[in-house]
Amino acid sequence: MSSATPPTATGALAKREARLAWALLAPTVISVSLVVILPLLAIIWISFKPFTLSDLRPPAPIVRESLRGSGDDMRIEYRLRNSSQEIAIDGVSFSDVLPDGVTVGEVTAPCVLDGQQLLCDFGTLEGGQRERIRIPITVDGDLDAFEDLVENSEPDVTGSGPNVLTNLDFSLENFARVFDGSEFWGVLWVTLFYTVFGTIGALVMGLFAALLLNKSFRGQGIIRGLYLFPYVAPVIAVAFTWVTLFDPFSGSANALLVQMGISSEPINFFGERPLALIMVTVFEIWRYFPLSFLFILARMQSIDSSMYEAADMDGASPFQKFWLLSIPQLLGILSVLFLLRFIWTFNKFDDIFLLTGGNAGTRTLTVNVYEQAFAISNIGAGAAVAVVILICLIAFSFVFFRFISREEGL
Amino acid sequence: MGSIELKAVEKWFGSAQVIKGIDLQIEEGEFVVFVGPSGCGKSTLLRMIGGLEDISRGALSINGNDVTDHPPSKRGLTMVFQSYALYPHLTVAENMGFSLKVAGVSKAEIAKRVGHAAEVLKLEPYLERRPKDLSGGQRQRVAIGRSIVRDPTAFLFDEPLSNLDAALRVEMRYEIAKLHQSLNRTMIYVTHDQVEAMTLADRIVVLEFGTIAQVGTPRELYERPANLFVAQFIGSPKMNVMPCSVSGDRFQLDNDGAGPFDRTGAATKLGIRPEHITVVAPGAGHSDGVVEVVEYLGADMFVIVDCGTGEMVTVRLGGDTDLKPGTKIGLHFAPDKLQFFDADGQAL
Amino acid sequence: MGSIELKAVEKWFGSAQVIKGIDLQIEEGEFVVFVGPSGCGKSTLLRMIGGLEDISRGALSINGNDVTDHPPSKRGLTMVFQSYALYPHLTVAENMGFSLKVAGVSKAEIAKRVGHAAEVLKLEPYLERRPKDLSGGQRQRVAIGRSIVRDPTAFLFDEPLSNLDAALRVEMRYEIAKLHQSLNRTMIYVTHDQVEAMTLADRIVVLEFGTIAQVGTPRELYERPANLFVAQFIGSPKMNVMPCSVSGDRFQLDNDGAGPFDRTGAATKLGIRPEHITVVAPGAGHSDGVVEVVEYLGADMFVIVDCGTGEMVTVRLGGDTDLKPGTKIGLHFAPDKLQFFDADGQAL
Amino acid sequence: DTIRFWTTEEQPERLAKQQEMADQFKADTGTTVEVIPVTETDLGTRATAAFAAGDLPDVVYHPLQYALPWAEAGILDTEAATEVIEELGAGTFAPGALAMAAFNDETASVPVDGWTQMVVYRKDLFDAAGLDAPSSFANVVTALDALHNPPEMYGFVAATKVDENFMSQVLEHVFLANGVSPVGTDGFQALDEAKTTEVLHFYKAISKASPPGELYWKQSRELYFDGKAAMIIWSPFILDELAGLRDSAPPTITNDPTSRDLASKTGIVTNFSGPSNPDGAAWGDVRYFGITNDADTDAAMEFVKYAMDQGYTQTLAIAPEGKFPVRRGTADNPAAFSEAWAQLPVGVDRKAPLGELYDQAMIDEIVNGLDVAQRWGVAEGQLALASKMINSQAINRVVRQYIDDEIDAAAAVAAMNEELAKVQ
Amino acid sequence: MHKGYLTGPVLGALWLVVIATTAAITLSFSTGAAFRPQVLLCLIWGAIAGLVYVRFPMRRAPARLGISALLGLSGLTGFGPVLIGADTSVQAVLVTVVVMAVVMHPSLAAILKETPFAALTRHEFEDAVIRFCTGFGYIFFTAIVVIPFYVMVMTSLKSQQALLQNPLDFSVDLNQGAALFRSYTELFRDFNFGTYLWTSFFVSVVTVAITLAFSVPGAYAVARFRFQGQKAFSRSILLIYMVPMIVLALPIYIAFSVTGLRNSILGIVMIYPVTTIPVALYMLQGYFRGLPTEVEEAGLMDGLSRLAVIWKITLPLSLPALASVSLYVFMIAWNEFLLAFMLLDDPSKFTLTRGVTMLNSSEIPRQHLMAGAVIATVPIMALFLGLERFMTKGLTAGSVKG
Ligand SMILES: Nc1ncnc2c1ncn2[C@@H]1O[C@H](COP(=O)(O)OP(=O)(O)OP(=O)(O)O)[C@@H](O)[C@H]1O
Ligand SMILES: Nc1ncnc2c1ncn2[C@@H]1O[C@H](COP(=O)(O)OP(=O)(O)OP(=O)(O)O)[C@@H](O)[C@H]1O
Ligand SMILES: [Mg+2]
Ligand SMILES: [Mg+2]
Repeated sequence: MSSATPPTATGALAKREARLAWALLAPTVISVSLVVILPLLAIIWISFKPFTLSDLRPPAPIVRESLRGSGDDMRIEYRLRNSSQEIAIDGVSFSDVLPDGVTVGEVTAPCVLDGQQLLCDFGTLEGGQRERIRIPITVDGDLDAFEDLVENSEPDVTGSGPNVLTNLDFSLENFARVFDGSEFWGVLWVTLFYTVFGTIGALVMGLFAALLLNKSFRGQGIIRGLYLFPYVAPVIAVAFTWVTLFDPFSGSANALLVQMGISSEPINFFGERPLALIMVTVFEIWRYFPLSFLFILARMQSIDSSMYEAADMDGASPFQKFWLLSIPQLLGILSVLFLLRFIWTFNKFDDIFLLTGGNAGTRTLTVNVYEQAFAISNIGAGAAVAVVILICLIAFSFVFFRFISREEGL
Repeated sequence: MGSIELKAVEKWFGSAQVIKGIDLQIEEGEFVVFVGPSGCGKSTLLRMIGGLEDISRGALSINGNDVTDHPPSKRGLTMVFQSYALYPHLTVAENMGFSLKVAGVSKAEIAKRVGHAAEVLKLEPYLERRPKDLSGGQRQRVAIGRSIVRDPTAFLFDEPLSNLDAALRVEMRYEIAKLHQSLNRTMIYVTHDQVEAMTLADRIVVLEFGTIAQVGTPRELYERPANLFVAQFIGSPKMNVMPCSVSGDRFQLDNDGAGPFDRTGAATKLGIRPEHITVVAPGAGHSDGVVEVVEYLGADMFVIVDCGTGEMVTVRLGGDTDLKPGTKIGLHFAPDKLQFFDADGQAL
Repeated sequence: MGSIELKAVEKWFGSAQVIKGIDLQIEEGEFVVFVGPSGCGKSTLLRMIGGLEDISRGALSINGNDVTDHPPSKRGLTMVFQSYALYPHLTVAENMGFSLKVAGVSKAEIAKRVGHAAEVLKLEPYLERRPKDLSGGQRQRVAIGRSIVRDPTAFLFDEPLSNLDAALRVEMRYEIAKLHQSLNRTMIYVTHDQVEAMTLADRIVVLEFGTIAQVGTPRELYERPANLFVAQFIGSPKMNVMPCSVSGDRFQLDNDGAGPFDRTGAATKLGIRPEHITVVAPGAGHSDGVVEVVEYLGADMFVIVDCGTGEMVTVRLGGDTDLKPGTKIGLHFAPDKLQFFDADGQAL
Repeated sequence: DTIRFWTTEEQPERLAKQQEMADQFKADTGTTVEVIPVTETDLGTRATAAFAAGDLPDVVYHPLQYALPWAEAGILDTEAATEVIEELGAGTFAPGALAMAAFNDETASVPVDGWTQMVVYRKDLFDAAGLDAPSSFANVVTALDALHNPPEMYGFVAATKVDENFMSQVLEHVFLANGVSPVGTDGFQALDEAKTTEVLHFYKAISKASPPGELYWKQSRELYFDGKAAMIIWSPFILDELAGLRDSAPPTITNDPTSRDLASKTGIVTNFSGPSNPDGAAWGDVRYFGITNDADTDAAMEFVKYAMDQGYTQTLAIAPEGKFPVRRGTADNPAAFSEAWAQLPVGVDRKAPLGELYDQAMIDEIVNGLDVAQRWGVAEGQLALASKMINSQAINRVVRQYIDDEIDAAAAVAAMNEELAKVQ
Repeated sequence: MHKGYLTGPVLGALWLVVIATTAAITLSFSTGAAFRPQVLLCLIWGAIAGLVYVRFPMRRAPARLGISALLGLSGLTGFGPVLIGADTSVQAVLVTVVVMAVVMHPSLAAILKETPFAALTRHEFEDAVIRFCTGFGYIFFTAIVVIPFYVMVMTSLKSQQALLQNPLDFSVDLNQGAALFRSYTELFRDFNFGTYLWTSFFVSVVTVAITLAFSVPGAYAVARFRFQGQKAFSRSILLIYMVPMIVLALPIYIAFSVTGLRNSILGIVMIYPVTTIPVALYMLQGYFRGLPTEVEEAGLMDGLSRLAVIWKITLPLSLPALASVSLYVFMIAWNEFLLAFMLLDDPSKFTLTRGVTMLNSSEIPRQHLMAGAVIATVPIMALFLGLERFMTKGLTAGSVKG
């Protein structure tokens, strides 16, 4: 009758499907790996290198050619410079073809003249070293035209210095720097505070808002739309609005607090420790509660209403229904949301950057990447922080996928 | 303990009237089934009794007390839903004990009553499972168990079996019947399945667009339908209905068929059930027709006959026959089983 | 034109074997119905024929050509889905003409063939509507129309009627039967509804866990089931089965009931259909029992009897009876209708 | 030809004026100048990034602090700058400004203009309370005691926002006033503990008399304009808006945003002294035109020459109150530009010459500040190192810790010395 | 607690605090005058009102109306729930009085409906509390959402100086006509906002187009085809979705610097889609999975190839989803700030968000900054309100993206 083992060959249909699938996926796979995978590898690479912003341009010899003097004392001047003040460049030389109609005087070492072809060889150029080559000449004909001719012809330069980005020198210096002292742990603590409270706050607020809107009434759509505004508006707009609103000297919030007698003098919400951290967390909650609200509402509306009717028949009171029925039902979505939001809040950069620039005790890991890489121009250190973030992230994702495969969906 | 009375009960959804003034008296211990086509208001009526829908007009009393304005929890009724409506995050035992828990009953007492109900419904092995780990029939049993635990005045069932497959449905039907025998509590049961209605009910309430078309025992409804609606609604295959006219003591069909007429009134429709027709030689019966389709169903055979009266006439023959489509035959109607209806559809 | 042959066809989903080597020869113009319990592989088999699933092993030929590796579009078959699967963004006419348009048929020709199909199916008034503006029955008609228009080698139907309500289902069933008569094309029809299978099929294929339990005409299956599975699967209420033993030319039931045995082999189960049992005085029949439940269904009466053999025995009585639960009665089995099965469930 | 010109003067009015000059330059030479505004705080990063990408503009208008670091990093073409200065005549430039940008016998960039930081105070209140002008640590502290009365009146508005240049400037100012410098002729030189402690005490005193939070130029000005601060440290750029000439930064002390009231109540001090340095000092800043190494050198030089010569008055007119000429005149007329400058009207929405707004004595005080203007490292020839120290913001951070009472004075001095020693 | 005569006053007192605070804030923000809720008096007044409302049920309206009216009028005396500043205009005072009375009556009546004076059942008690929380919730959420946007818009219409004088006074003088929008005209005239608007729009639209072109085939393949690595693939989509932008921005910055793509619109247009493709892929595959396979199989049976099925059947059916995804992607691109900030230097190439950052960084008056914020917000809000259905669906389907 039939054999007991599954066939190993793939069916014609399956083969066709797989082939088409890869064809359809290819553009995405290629582009995403180019812009996501490759950079991630790059950042790991860089994190092990002493690499600053200025190293982006490897040291190179720079030659400038100009016509100097007048009358008898005419000369072509080549000024050669090492673009770096520290690093030496090997094998530096340049060559140039002198224009026709010029009579060349004496050429000194390290240059030699071969017909109209000038070749100067400098060997190694030390950091900050400059050379000036003067070629005395006499010119017949139009001087201006000749000047143009001289200055518009570029000499060919050879010689290159070591490129920090591509060589194979690695060091742990960046990581040492990142983990150095109390600063890192401070940043980590701020990140965790921000992430944990931002996430929980947004969930709780979202839950409350969802409870409010989990009934149908006229205008429900409008209110729902309204409550989504904080999330939909550009972060730049709302962040600056908050900064304006809470400005200690001319912000309306402070004026209101003073007027209502809650505070006797203006409070610098975004400028004081630990208030600033609390405020950026509040901002995070404010901006992202709509999202949790949307998801929780969707889940609530998918709960079978007859379950609540059964509870009505069973005599459960409203609070009992909430605690004993709704909350357990929402636990799944809440935990998935928690995990996802946790990761996203952990990754958040824009908000804090715009609100406080990472000052007043609000520097999170992501802001630290920016600070290290750009404010201090130490890309290597920035990359090291980024690698720390990636490691955290891998840990989170691991938890996430273990969880989500159990919680299925979303 | 357990009598329910509806007085001129109405239900309006906005300006749409869904229940149009229903009076009904349900006796203690009675098993009443609401049937009717989809959308006729069965569920709405049941939910109004249960307190899940407001009663727009009229009054409801249970055991003689007016409970029209009481919330569901105060009416002492329980309800079993079509979708089971179990609490998915609670175990079977917790599901069944939920109503006691919210009422603050002691743990020991809850365990005792849940244990008892589980025994009745043979649910003991599953008490620690979650609903999602149960089969459909088991879930429905848990839902019933949840009701039993509360020891209610009356049970309300809203199409409890329609999510189950055929075999299970039959089985659960027996169980509900036995439950009614043993508990002897009032039960109100909504279904659109005739077989359930016929086999379970002490009395059937046939609803038609929010009004009661007929109330009676299954046999009354089958044998003496009060109107065309009930006649056609009850019975499967449904009653054959042919237009007819009456002259004196004879009725006359559109296709020249005729027979004796022993009622009073102006009959415009004649009804005869498929099993009350026998096949005879052409011209020898009340009507002639041509066989359209012969359906073999094992135990029975349905012959669909075109008598030229518009609708097909279905004849049920026990066992074998050698009729072929296209054969011309005569149909004889059992005279004492003929039903006549007037222009308003009322039985004569 | 229209013969289909399956040779040792198997289907594996990963390491799970769903179709376990099926051989089947379907003749031109035949109406074949696949029935079987849920999950037995009916749909999978149909989809393999249609080309929507790979055939893991074995071969499929249509009109003698091996099409095992052909994509659906090259097999010349059409399929009607349970969910209708109409294109929601196209009108009825466009839905029906879609396959022709894809094949590059001229507009005039499309219009002609769509018009013809619409006429056959009485869909003319709806040609410009979208599927969402149609009733369920109309949608299913459009789906069938879409198939007709292509004039296919064979029609495949996957439970086409199970989303319709009971009355409509009966109606559409007649239409499909008539369609088969008039088109005279091969049709393969999957259903889990016995009535559909019995009434429509030339031949029924009963599937059991990916294998064929029996192939035959409806009458063969009902009257001479090849095994216990088919015996119990076909017929409603289902065949009563009782454990029995054989000694010489008599069979012996567990409860002392006994009777003559005229087959050869070691029967361990006796089967008798409810309509082949008559009620007699206690001791006068093949077995005695106590009435458990009496179900009145109008035309029939089902008496559920506890004979002490484990399962209840259902007896179908025509018309009236005055049996009460608790009465002790005797049951007489029509001797020529008895079925016997051996320990493997094979009929003797 | 097109050259690109980065400028930190990015307010629209000022941009417009620069564009105007660029247009004239184009009319004269045919070279188009693209004027690109760059926020001053971003200038460092942007320049480094552009250098890395080989995408530097031709000319950059930059403050002193970048001159030497950029020259060292290879961003600036010092030869070109030197050549420009020579062609314009080194003698026509203020020698101090040239000295500040001296780099290996050359000048890193071409000095354009300068200003000195000053203590701006409420002369009316000081007079009423019989206080001396806040020209020394002691005077300031005395005045704080008399006038600090929050929230109606804060004694001072000290800079406390660590990452703002403004804090570096104010701190350097205060350190200089007491004669403290982190650099000596041989490079890093540990801060003198005693003198530094005096500075720290003073700074804590003024920050305690300031509103809480992260403060920088913005809050200083807002509070002072609102009549809620008795003293602030600011640049002369405040002079026009103080007189109600600029609507986007109006004095709010009265209801009339155009009022010159506040101006008349204000006094200023440029030379500021601490207990260990009775002579005092002023903090000065000079701005430069840097020609970059990626530049079209000739066109860039041409443009700089133009802006420093024919266009110089216009360059200064961008904001005369904060742009004192460092090129005082031409070879022919050594005072040409100083004189022209004195006539330039200040203000944005309304205009008036400075002389109309303030008494001559005060204007003299402002202008003469430039003569005593100092910066760390200038005298010692270590400006580059000092700039790096400042740019590292180490001093700001430690001082902030100190005024937040997180560490004591000795620890603060030690911490600063440790951090500064690391800077190379 | 489960006694009407306790529940009523407690809820009444708390509710009055809520109303008084709301009224004070609203009036402060709209008139700039001084209003302040008097918490202690609120508690007392509210308790009295609550008691009256439970004591005198529906039929005895006069007592209820009386206390509410009294409560409103008390505002005039200085012993009312809201203390009104001395120099407040008469209209504002009257508005306060009327609003307090008019709002108090129906809201308190609603909260305390069906709350008897004596013992409460658990249901009655909890229902009252829930009605209180609901009222509070609506006020609270509406306030926190509306206030920032209100401040943003109003600040953009006022002059710096007026705001500095009274940061609470958001009233605008409508008589000044077009001058009201001075900040906006200046932004468009002097700050190139017209160009930024166009650049942002262009970049967003191109991003949407590229994103769809890549993600539709990809999502279909992941959703429909069984092939090796399909599961790993769906997961890695989510994973990519979780990489923080700042981490990617760093190497991208370097690469773009080296290749000269930094500071160019081309670079932006190249990089934006890559950040949105994973999102779109994730959303679309979810949608495609939800589409009935039968319709596509019917297409296959009707003689179409797979690609033709996608083009002729799946895509037309997915139009609503495509709309949602497009809107969502548009929103992401429009709101994107980090990359624009890091990659664009040159004001002639700025996107809107980058342009707004520029407004923050100098001595530009605040109303300009807020006007910039409004300009950045309005298009996306208009889109959102106009296509709320699609947008909300896009949000729910896609994303948890931050
Ligand atoms: N909440 C509601 N609002 C408006 N109309 C309603 C509502 N609930 C039910 N209806 C209408 O009331 C009528 C009766 O509904 P009901 O559910 O009671 O019918 P039913 O007899 O139970 O039907 P079914 O057999 O399909 O369950 C229907 O026409 C339905 O559309
Ligand atoms: N894609 C699949 N992957 C794995 N198993 C499958 C797949 N499709 C079907 N099966 C399994 O194959 C078996 C047969 O499925 P099939 O749908 O053919 O049953 P069926 O007889 O049509 O049932 P029903 O009457 O419920 O439609 C089932 O056990 C099902 O779980
Ligand atoms: Mg119903
Ligand atoms: Mg199937």
